[in-house]
Amino acid sequence: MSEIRYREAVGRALREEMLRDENVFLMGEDIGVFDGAFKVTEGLMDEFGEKRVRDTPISENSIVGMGVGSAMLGLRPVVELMTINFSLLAMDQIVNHAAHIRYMFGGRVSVPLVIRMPQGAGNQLGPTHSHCFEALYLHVPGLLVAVPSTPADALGLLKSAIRDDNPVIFIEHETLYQEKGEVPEGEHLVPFGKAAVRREGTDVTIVGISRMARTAERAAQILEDEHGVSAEVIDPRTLRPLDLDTILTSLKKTNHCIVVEEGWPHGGVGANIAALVQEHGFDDLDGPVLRVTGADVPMPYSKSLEHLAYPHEPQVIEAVLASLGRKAPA
Amino acid sequence: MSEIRYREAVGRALREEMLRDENVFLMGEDIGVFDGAFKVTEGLMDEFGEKRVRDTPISENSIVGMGVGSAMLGLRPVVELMTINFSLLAMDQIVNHAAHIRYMFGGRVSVPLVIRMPQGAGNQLGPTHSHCFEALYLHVPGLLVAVPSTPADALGLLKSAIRDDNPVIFIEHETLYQEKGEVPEGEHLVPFGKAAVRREGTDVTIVGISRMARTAERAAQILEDEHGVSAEVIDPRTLRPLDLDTILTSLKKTNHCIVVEEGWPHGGVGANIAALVQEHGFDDLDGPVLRVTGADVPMPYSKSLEHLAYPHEPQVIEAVLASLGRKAPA
Amino acid sequence: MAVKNPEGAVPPRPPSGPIPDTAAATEWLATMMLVRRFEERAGESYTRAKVGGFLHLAIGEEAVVVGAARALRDTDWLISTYRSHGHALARGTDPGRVMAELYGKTTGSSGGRGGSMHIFDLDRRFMGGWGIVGGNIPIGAGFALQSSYRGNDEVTLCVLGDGATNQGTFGETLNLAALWKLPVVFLVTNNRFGMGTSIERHSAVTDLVRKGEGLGVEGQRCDGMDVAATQAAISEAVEISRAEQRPILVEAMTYRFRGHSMADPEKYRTKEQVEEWKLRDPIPNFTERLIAEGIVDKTGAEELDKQAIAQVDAAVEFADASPEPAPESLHDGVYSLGGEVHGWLSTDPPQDPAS
Amino acid sequence: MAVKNPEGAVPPRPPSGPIPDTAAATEWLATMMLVRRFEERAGESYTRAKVGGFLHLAIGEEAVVVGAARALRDTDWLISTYRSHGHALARGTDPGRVMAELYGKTTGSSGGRGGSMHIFDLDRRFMGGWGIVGGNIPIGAGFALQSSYRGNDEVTLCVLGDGATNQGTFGETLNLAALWKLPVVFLVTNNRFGMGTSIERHSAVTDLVRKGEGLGVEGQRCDGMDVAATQAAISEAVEISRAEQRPILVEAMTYRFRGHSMADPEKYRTKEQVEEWKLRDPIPNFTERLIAEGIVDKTGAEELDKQAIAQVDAAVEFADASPEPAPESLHDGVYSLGGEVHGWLSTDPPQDPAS
Ligand SMILES: Cc1ncc(C[n+]2csc(CCOP(=O)(O)OP(=O)(O)O)c2C)c(N)n1
Ligand SMILES: Cc1ncc(C[n+]2csc(CCOP(=O)(O)OP(=O)(O)O)c2C)c(N)n1
Ligand SMILES: [Mg+2]
Ligand SMILES: [Mg+2]
Repeated sequence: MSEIRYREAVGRALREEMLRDENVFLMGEDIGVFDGAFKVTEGLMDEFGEKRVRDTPISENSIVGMGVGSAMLGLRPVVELMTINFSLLAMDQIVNHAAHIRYMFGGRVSVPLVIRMPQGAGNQLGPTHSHCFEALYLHVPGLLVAVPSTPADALGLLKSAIRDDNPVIFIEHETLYQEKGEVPEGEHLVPFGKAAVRREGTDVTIVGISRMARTAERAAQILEDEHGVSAEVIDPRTLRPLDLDTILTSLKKTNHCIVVEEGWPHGGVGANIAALVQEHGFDDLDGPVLRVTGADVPMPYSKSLEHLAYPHEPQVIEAVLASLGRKAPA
Repeated sequence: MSEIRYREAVGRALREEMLRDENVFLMGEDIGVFDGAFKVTEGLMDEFGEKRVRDTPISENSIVGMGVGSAMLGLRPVVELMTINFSLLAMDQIVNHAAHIRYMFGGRVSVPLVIRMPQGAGNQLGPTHSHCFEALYLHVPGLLVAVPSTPADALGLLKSAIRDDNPVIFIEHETLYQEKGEVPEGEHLVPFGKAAVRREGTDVTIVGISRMARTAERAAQILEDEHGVSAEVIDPRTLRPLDLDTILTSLKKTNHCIVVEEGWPHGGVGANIAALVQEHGFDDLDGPVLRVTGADVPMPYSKSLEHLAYPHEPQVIEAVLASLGRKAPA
Repeated sequence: MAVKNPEGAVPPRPPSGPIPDTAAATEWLATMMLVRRFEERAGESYTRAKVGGFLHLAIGEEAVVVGAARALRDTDWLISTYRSHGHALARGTDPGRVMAELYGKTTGSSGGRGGSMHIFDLDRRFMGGWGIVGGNIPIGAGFALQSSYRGNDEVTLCVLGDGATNQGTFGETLNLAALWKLPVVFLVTNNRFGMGTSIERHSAVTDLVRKGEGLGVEGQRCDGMDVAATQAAISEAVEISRAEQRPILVEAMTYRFRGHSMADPEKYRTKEQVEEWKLRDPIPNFTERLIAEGIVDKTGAEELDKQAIAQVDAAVEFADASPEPAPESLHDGVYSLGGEVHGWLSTDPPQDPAS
Repeated sequence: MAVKNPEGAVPPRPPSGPIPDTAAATEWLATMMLVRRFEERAGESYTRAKVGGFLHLAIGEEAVVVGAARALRDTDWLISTYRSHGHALARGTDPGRVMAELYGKTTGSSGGRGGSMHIFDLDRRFMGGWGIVGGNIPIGAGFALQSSYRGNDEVTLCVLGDGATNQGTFGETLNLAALWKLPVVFLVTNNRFGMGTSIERHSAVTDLVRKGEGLGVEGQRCDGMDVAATQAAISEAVEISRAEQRPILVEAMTYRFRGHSMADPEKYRTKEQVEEWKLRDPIPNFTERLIAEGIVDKTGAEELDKQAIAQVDAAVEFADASPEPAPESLHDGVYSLGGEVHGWLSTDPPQDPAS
């Protein structure tokens, strides 16, 4: 085990896979000479050259489309989009094309493409650079969607993503890049569709999405320390496929479920999980699945408003106590 | 009352609003000389001229963007996108721009823009022309989303949409265009955020989205005729705002709720409504909110597969009987 | 709304392209006939509700279709639009499999999932069949990126319409292809209309070669009603692209004789304009020329046409007799299910969490 | 990775633009000084964590900023990118309100919701402040569409960067603007880099006037380090656009002296290149010229600079003293709440369905 940053973990996954397979290459705006807007690809152009680390013009839809085309012929492109908001420019290539090509052509060709991008608030990047769009992508059959929250998962899931024959939406979190965490020494692969139980508990199941898995963990600690509540924290790690079984198993024990996400409330990840959990675990529920979500607003720039616009520990604790029929002390 | 087709109702709304307000104008691919891909705008260029009925090149993102700009300065553009799949090309202008401008600029400017487009399967248009994307749009704060299922609602909601100061995503359904229905004679406006109870009932609440409201109505008739089940059918008509209160009121009576939609299951409209219903009506539920959704596949071309890929009456009936703890006769 | 003829006369007939050897010239004619007969029959099958959805015929444009396919090596890649039956046929895809796709059958080139707009044949390097206008442009450039990356000598021919040059991907991808020196030829099938919008009403610059040059891609125009001229122009472009590793644009001036798709009252053009262009029909004109030059005789030409009809008959028979996709196959092919993908896709049955 | 100087020498100093009357010339200089001092201070406030997010300074580009604003009438519209403090200031927005926006305060030009990238002032027709590269292009054309639709004589000036010419909207919108004859001037602030990517590495055609011409928009280049030349070129473009109702492109050749945003090690260019360009700094050069031509004297120029500093001091004071947005205001402004919008937005409290 060694401790590295999330940013380094992503970079390490890219490097290891590029060394392993020469079909793997990177494309994106300012990923080469500039080392990446968030320095994830630092040093890779020096190591692998301009053929395999390709700086692109600002042309999101076409960059992704060229990724799609080259992937159809067996290359394994990893396209970086600088921020998830910009992925909306490439939505046509991602949904109408990457996701549907395999099915539309009768299963006769695959698209082993990875699209990496960071999302999330916390750096005051405001209403065009701070959103969380995992809910838009998990909706789409044909895509796989990963939302790693630790360096080890960033490493292991990205390596799996690159080796997978399906198009993968790989969503990093901007405020996690500098976070440190333990990472196994050798080759480390994390499979898709396998949730991580971050903390075991018996009173309530908290499902945390992307960065909110970390927030949930911290909230769970406070719940134990200050409220004597034993919370189980689950990080699904991938949203497509979703490891619903691990959530349902936990629910059997706790009978209470809270989903915490940073994105918008209407039609979010939490809505999807809540719908599934009540469908498949209704008899295990002592009350409704509750959701703690980002505010239903474009992300504001102001530091104080931004702070209010996505969940922190107190909101998670409040929801847990409400679910357990207890009130937080005023 | 007179009976007109859904297609004519949309056209009438456009015409009436253009006559009422000279700031209203239309832009879109082949809406003028060609009369619209689905003939919705037939005759309008003849009547209003090329200034107010503007044929555009195939440039979805920029057409919407020009709509956004002209709306910011007080015009009331109605942009037609030929099919909802193509709206993915304009996702940046719709989400990053139209939806967020008002908030991002401190409420100092509005975007009274309507984007109209048809969605849906049934005409074998295959995997690039047949999807349902209302779930992508209802996710986004700043947008309003309408999904009319009758000629009267198409007329009344579109007129409200054009008069509204917010950007509206107005989703028509391709297979409804030739359907006929009663429409009031004079000025007819339908407000946003007010569901229609299509049929009253006491045993189960069925919420039908877009065309599925019609399917739900027919299923309800069969349920009554063949199973002695009294189903209440609710058509929310708009998904943002959503008239949850009407659904919850119905649930208080029926204690069973089914949502029927044509779109994909993961993170769909049904997931959103199911999550809300169990959150706010948990104690009224005798069992889980069930969802009947489109299949989790890109829409196949083959007629037989396409038919399987979206809900019809039997699936609705099956879900209702399952919810009521009864089985459909084999 | 009816408009006046949006352009003046049909372009004057330019000098024809060079005729290749007898076998090749005959094969070009035969292939154009096959494409024509195939599409005529597809149209009939559509009116008999054997074919559904949108059906876009390229009748009138066969010289561009065949000229393009014959400019390529087997190892080159061809990618087209929703108007692509002919491209698949000319590339060698069995007409039965193309027709079966239109019929939505399992034996279709995309297993019945794609339909007319999404024909596909990886073996013959015919790479679709794409329904989103402009969507195929970066994908085609991606094929060329693959060639450049691997250093092989393949060229990609990417077909698009005049209307598609207004899509954002056109500007983006041409710039990228030029910047990265990709071996791709953009073939603009300029039939003067995007659906019902004439080129003068959809493109500020109607000289599409110039439009490409502004983005860094050199190009040339050719007479798309003349298969020999078209084949020569595209061939030259493909070989320059291969040798010099750079993109080139070819604008083929042509015309579609039928509506945009099956339901099209064609109010956007005059009957006279269509009739004028029909005088330049690539099939009779090329037939006449081959007869004049003694390469085929009249009977020989009639025989080729009969063979085309027979091939199409067989295709229809094959399509008709082929099985519908099985209901259980609905979800097949959404994912490539390898080691990494497991867990709960929304269609997976719930597992007993106790187990 | 360090690259060699991606271009050769700094362009030779061309003949300067015409100097207007004394008052105007002095005002141009004063405004450039204000923009410079404002941005220097914004940068300091950023390092003191008073300003967050991304902060993009246009230091070095003031001649383009002021030349653009001074080419417009009050009734014209100006729309820019995320690098737009100067455009707002030159258009007359109170520096206090611009600084307060950077400080995220209620008194900010967007109420603290937009930040540095989204400055906005409808009263002065400064229409933002846009964070998505290329996103402002169709929106600007939409303003011009409004003018054309209403038949008024307003012109829209739409500012974009060299990097933005590769975005799909550039091709799409220029075509549309040309086709529909819209009164819009596209001002490409060509500072030779999109972030860390030099123009030679991001655009196949580096002559951006040619890039526009291929799309049907005529244009001209000007020396963006010379406020008089820039003002003259843009003025001319604006007046042609107004009179002839058509789009025009102006490419202003300039350079940014600072990093792309605050955190930028600038490995993509050499210190020498930056120093060379600094010799062409528009502010001292224009100052010298005005002194040489006897329009201001040295003390007068120093006085102008002092005034600029004082304005910025006041702006910082105002921003600092302004209130934070109230927590209750979080949802304000998402919707325009008129008669039509009611019902259950996700933030509405649930109503008792029994009531
Ligand atoms: C993104 C997108 N927008 C609109 C359409 C609808 N559409 C299909 S074909 C077509 C016209 C295309 O014209 P052109 O590129 O000239 O090709 P042609 O049909 O003439 O072969 C349009 C608008 C589409 N399929 N995709
Ligand atoms: C759609 C989109 N893609 C990427 C970015 C990130 N980004 C911000 S500025 C920039 C460079 C833009 O270069 P240019 O247009 O030349 O403007 P300049 O910064 O030089 O003023 C990039 C890539 C963005 N904001 N929006
Ligand atoms: Mg065409
Ligand atoms: Mg630049």
